[in-house]
Amino acid sequence: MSYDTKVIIACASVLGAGLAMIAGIGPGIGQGFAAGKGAQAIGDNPEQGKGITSTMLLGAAVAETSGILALVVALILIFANPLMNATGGVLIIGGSAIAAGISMLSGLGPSIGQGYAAGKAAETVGTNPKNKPHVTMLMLMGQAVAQTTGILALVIALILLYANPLV
Amino acid sequence: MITGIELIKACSAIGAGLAMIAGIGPGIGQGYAAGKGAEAVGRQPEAQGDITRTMLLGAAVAETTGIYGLIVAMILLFANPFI
Amino acid sequence: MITGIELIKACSAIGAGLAMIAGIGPGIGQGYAAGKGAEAVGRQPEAQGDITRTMLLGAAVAETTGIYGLIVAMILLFANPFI
Amino acid sequence: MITGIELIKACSAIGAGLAMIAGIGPGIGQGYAAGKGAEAVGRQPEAQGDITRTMLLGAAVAETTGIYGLIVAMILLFANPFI
Amino acid sequence: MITGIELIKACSAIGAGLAMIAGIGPGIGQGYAAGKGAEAVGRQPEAQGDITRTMLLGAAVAETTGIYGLIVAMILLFANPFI
Amino acid sequence: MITGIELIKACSAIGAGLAMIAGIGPGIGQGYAAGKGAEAVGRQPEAQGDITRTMLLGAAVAETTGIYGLIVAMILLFANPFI
Amino acid sequence: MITGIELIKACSAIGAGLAMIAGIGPGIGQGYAAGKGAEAVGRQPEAQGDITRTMLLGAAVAETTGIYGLIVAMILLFANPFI
Amino acid sequence: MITGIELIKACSAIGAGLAMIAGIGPGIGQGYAAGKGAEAVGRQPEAQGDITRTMLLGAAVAETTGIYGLIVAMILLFANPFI
Amino acid sequence: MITGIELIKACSAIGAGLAMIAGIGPGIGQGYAAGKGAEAVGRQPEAQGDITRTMLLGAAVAETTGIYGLIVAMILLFANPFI
Amino acid sequence: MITGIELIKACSAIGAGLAMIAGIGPGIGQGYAAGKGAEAVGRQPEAQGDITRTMLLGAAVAETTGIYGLIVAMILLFANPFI
Ligand code: NA
Ligand code: NA
Ligand code: NA
Ligand code: NA
Ligand code: NA
Ligand code: NA
Ligand code: NA
Ligand code: NA
Ligand code: NA
Ligand code: NA
Repeated sequence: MSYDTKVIIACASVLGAGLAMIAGIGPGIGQGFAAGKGAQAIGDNPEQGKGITSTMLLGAAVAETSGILALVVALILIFANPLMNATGGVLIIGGSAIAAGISMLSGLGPSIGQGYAAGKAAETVGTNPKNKPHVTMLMLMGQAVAQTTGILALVIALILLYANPLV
Repeated sequence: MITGIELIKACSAIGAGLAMIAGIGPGIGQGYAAGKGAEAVGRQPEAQGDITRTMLLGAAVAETTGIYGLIVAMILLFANPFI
Repeated sequence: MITGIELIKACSAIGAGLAMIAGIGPGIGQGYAAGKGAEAVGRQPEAQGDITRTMLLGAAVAETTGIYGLIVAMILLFANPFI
Repeated sequence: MITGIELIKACSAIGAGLAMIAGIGPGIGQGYAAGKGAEAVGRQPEAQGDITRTMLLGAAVAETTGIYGLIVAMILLFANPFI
Repeated sequence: MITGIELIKACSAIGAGLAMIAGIGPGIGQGYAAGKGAEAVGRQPEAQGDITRTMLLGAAVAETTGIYGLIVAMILLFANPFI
Repeated sequence: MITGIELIKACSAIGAGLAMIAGIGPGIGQGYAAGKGAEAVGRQPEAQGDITRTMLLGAAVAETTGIYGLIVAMILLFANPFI
Repeated sequence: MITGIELIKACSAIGAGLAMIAGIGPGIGQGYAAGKGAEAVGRQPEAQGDITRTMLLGAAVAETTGIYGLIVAMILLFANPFI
Repeated sequence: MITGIELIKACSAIGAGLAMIAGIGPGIGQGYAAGKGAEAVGRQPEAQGDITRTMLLGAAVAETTGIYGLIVAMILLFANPFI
Repeated sequence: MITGIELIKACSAIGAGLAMIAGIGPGIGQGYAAGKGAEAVGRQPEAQGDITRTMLLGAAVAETTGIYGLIVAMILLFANPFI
Repeated sequence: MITGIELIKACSAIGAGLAMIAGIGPGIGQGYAAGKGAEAVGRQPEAQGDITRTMLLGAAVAETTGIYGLIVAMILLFANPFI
């Protein structure tokens, strides 16, 4: 049996899209941690509710990025796949589509870590509200550091999709 | 004879299953929030409203990637552009 | 001879199995909530009602992605749009 | 010669194995609850009844996704809609 | 020549191996319970009986999904409905 | 030419390897128990006997799913019902 | 017809994707450091310089294996010794 | 031409690699024990002997499933019953 | 036509990618050390030297398995004994 | 034409990569020990020697399964009994 090139690439792309979504484990764990710490902090310091919630949500928003990036890559694979029009070995193109999905799994890490940072920052803002600017700044700085491997994975996925040296 | 469309459908079924694995995350995270919420309510029953609200707000945020996975699975199953 | 429909069914069986793996998350999370709930009840037995209610509310929220996985598996098995 | 039905059965065996992996979650979660329960009983032996009840209630909730996995595996093995 | 039955048997061997992975969960969870139990017994040696009982009760609950995995593996190996 | 029996043996080797992955669980769990045991002995050296006993009892319970994995691997290797 | 070079390139792409998975680790670890750093700064704002320096030093150390993964991926993509 | 024995050997190499993954567990667990041991020795240097002994006893128990994995890998490599 | 050497090269690329996954461990572990180090420095700024030294010593030990993975990947890529 | 020996070599490369994944465990565990060691040294600088010794002893124990993985990978690469 021999298949049209587009069939094989489509097969690989749906598998890659499914794999990429697994990265969603990360924000789920991280933001859930932030939610728990936020709830605890508000129980302990109800008068700091606003500061705690805003810190929790800010940190959780950062933790969402890797999940969004994975979704974007999955949607690109499904609806706007640049590899569909690539010329070259079908196996290479298919392998690249799957590999783009696998690479996005890396984002699982940063989002767990960033969610942890969000939770700890929210907790700390509850107990030391006057230090909120320091806490928020360090949280964001640390989250930025934690993001790098997720960005690197996105870069590799985009290279595989748009500037594939192997094709 | 397996047609190309059938092969894509077969792979889409596996892809949909893979996408659902994302659900591990919200399950763990929201469960953590539930545990911390229960702990906090036990300590400050008078703040139950605030605690529950924050827990649910945070849990709603944590749900999103599970929904993303579900959406991608549903697209693969019911609105698959490749077939 | 393997037909395309049969290949789709075979891969749907694997996809259904994969989708269930989502269940790891609620299992861990709700178990954490159970542990925290038991701890809180031991400390404040008089708040048992509030603690249990918060624990169960949070656990219900944590169940959803496990249900999503089950739904996708059931669609693949019993309402497969590909076959 | 491998028939399509035989391929479906082969993949169903793998799907059943995959579905069981969900059991990781309840195993971890309920073990956490067990540990917290034992700790709480050591601290407040007089609340043993309440603690154990809450622990078991929460553990029952945490069991569900493991059961879902088992059900899907059993469907694949004994009530396979594809064969 | 590979027959369909032989393919089913080959995939059942893999499925049995996959099902055992569920055992990660009870192993972690019960170990956590063991650690918490040891800690609690060190603090309240006089409550050793209650602590150990609660720990073992919770650990028994945590074992179930590991057993489910074992059962599915045993079905695949010794009572395979496909062969 | 690859015979069916040889395919079964090849897949059984993979299945045996997969089954061993269960060992992650007891390794983590019992290590946790070891850490908690060491901590408790440091705090209450006079309760060393009770602490160690509880730790080992709990660790024995946590070992089971690792043993299940080993048993399934050994069945696949040395008492394979498929060959 | 699939050529050998195509197979190598296809598998190199997958290998590159797999290598990036290493990035999970630094992401989790550095996020933990960020959380602990934020907590410490909230408690001792006067030690902010020391805390930040230690956190960043530790985070730099934690980054290395993620970089190793990137290097291997880059070699597979841009300086592949196999092609 | 690939013979069946050669396929078995190829899959045994993969199976041996998979079996080693069990080593994740003891690595994490014993590292936890090491951390708790160091902490406890810092607090009660006079109990160093008891702490270290308990830590090593518990770590020995935690090693077993890693050894099981190694044994299965060695059987697959050097005493393979299939070849 | 795919030659055997080309298959070995293709699988070596995948093996190299798999080996890098080991990097998850040091990333998490060293990040934990970074967090604990930052916390400790915040509490005892006067012990910063000792804390940082211990943190870095421990982190160096934790790096080894990530290096092992890198070495195996480099062997597969640049000093492959199979080709 | 792919020979059997070449297939074995290809799968041995994958097996070697898989075996290295064991390194996740010691990486996490020893990093935990490093963090706890740094914390303990910050609290009791006068016990630095004992703390570091215990940390390194425990970390050495935690390294073993990573070494096992490396050994199996090296056997597969350089002393492969199948080729
Ligand atoms: Na980073
Ligand atoms: Na989210
Ligand atoms: Na949910
Ligand atoms: Na549940
Ligand atoms: Na259970
Ligand atoms: Na057990
Ligand atoms: Na590092
Ligand atoms: Na063990
Ligand atoms: Na190490
Ligand atoms: Na070890």
